[in-house]
Amino acid sequence: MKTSSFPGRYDSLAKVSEFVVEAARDAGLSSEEVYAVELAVDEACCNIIDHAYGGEGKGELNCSVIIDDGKLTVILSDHGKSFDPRSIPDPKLKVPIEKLKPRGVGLYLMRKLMDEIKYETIPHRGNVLTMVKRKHEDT
Amino acid sequence: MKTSSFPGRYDSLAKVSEFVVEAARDAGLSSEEVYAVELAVDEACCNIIDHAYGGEGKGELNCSVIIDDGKLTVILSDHGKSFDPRSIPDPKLKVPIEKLKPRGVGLYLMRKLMDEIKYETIPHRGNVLTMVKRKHEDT
Amino acid sequence: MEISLTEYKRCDVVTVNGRVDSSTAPKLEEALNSIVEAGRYKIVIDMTNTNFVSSKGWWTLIETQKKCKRYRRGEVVLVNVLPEIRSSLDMVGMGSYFQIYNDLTAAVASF
Amino acid sequence: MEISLTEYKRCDVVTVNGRVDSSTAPKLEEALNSIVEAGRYKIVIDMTNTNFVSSKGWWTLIETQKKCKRYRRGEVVLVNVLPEIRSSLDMVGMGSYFQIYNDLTAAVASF
Ligand SMILES: Nc1ncnc2c1ncn2[C@@H]1O[C@H](COP(=O)(O)OP(=O)(O)O)[C@@H](O)[C@H]1O
Ligand SMILES: Nc1ncnc2c1ncn2[C@@H]1O[C@H](COP(=O)(O)OP(=O)(O)O)[C@@H](O)[C@H]1O
Repeated sequence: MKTSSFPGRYDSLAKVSEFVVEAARDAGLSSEEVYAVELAVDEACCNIIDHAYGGEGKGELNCSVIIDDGKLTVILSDHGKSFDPRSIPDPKLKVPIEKLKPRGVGLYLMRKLMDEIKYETIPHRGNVLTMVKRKHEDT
Repeated sequence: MKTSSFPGRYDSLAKVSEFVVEAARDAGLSSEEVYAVELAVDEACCNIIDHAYGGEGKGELNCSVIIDDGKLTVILSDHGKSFDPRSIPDPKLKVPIEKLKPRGVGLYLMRKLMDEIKYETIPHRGNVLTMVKRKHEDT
Repeated sequence: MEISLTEYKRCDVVTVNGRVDSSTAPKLEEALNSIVEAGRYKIVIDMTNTNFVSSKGWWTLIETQKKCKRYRRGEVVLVNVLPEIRSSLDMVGMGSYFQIYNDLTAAVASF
Repeated sequence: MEISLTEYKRCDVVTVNGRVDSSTAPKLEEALNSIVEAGRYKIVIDMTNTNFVSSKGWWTLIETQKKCKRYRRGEVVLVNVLPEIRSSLDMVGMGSYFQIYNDLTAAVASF
């Protein structure tokens, strides 16, 4: 397990990306899978900054990665506001462009991009998001 | 001196080019100079086919190349109709495009592209065009 | 992320190199707004060297697409979108909002 | 010489690879005539991979230029002309008959 902490600001996103992309490559994921992890983590970090902390510069983004055979686990934690992911409905897709509201695809993307995703609020540790990406059989 | 003969047809032009370009490169000419030789020879061969022979398939294009220090000499000969190059006026340049007649730049180009150019009609040898391209000092 | 702009007779080309995320999307938004505010609504986004686009980036492009398509006065088209980026776009049904070309010349020539 | 044609909304691109001489110019002439006869007078000649053009080749382009510019209905423009080729064109004063672009996209975008 490797862990790194980043200031909860948008300009940390590229650094978080580097950190998880390196781990995803080390885990032997294909380039599509690496991109999936990179995007899911970016969306998750934005949500932490925007919703858990309510803006930039309010708290840390803690990121851990665990590689074990054929899978990568990414754990993101924050000390901001908690929420219940089950209360968030899937976005409406295929809406005519004029009617689109610019929000609400991050969580959906994370679910589609990763194989497992779990959100917990743990006393003293804060909100802990655990996401798993498995290496595809034939890669 | 290397000599080669080609059928007096347009589809010989690429082969004549190959032959003289190789010699021009061997003579150490720069790429601009090589192109100048290639173009002058192409124009000269077209004139032989078009004007000396009056069309394709009427006679041979004989081409010799001589490399000596710092210069390439190309000799083209034919057994067709002779002419007097001095009787041919330079083309009018900078004519408005609507007034341009599509002819009459071949000889002019040959003179501009090469350093020396000589046309003789020699009994038993036919018309002999000798063109020289010198290597520029600083190449 | 680096952006460069080229104004042609009938369209503007925006070349986007690098990452489009929440940190850099505002700069892209600004560039796109400057074009739209100049009354130009035909925009080619050259993504040949774009290696990452988060949903924030897509929203930026979608907001511009809305403005451009209004009154049928123009359109935003994309060029050379990486397969990974494209599949994430399709995942959220946004692929249908953009024409995608494989060739910059063809994209410019479409206007 | 190989020729390929691409018809865009506002212009046609003719890609000419190899040698244009008295042997191959007729094929180029035919291609250009087919475009003009289709009533299309905005033509981009992509010469990126053209390595030789004799005066016969230039006359072919000039005849097409005349037809295209008539009634101001169009124009032939060139892209990426080798320096050697260009200097021979200038030598006979023909350089002034053609706009030359360094970039195919810019040439297409000029129409
Ligand atoms: N980490 C988080 N902390 C608190 N609330 C969150 C978090 N992530 C998502 N949410 C809530 O879920 C909603 C949907 O999130 P998401 O799908 O990423 O879209 P968006 O962020 O564009 O609203 C958010 O608007 C927010 O209310
Ligand atoms: N090799 C040749 N044999 C006979 N006549 C020639 C020859 N080369 C040139 N000429 C004459 O000189 C004229 C000018 O030649 P040139 O400048 O090459 O233009 P073009 O071949 O287009 O007429 C020709 O029309 C022809 O009358």
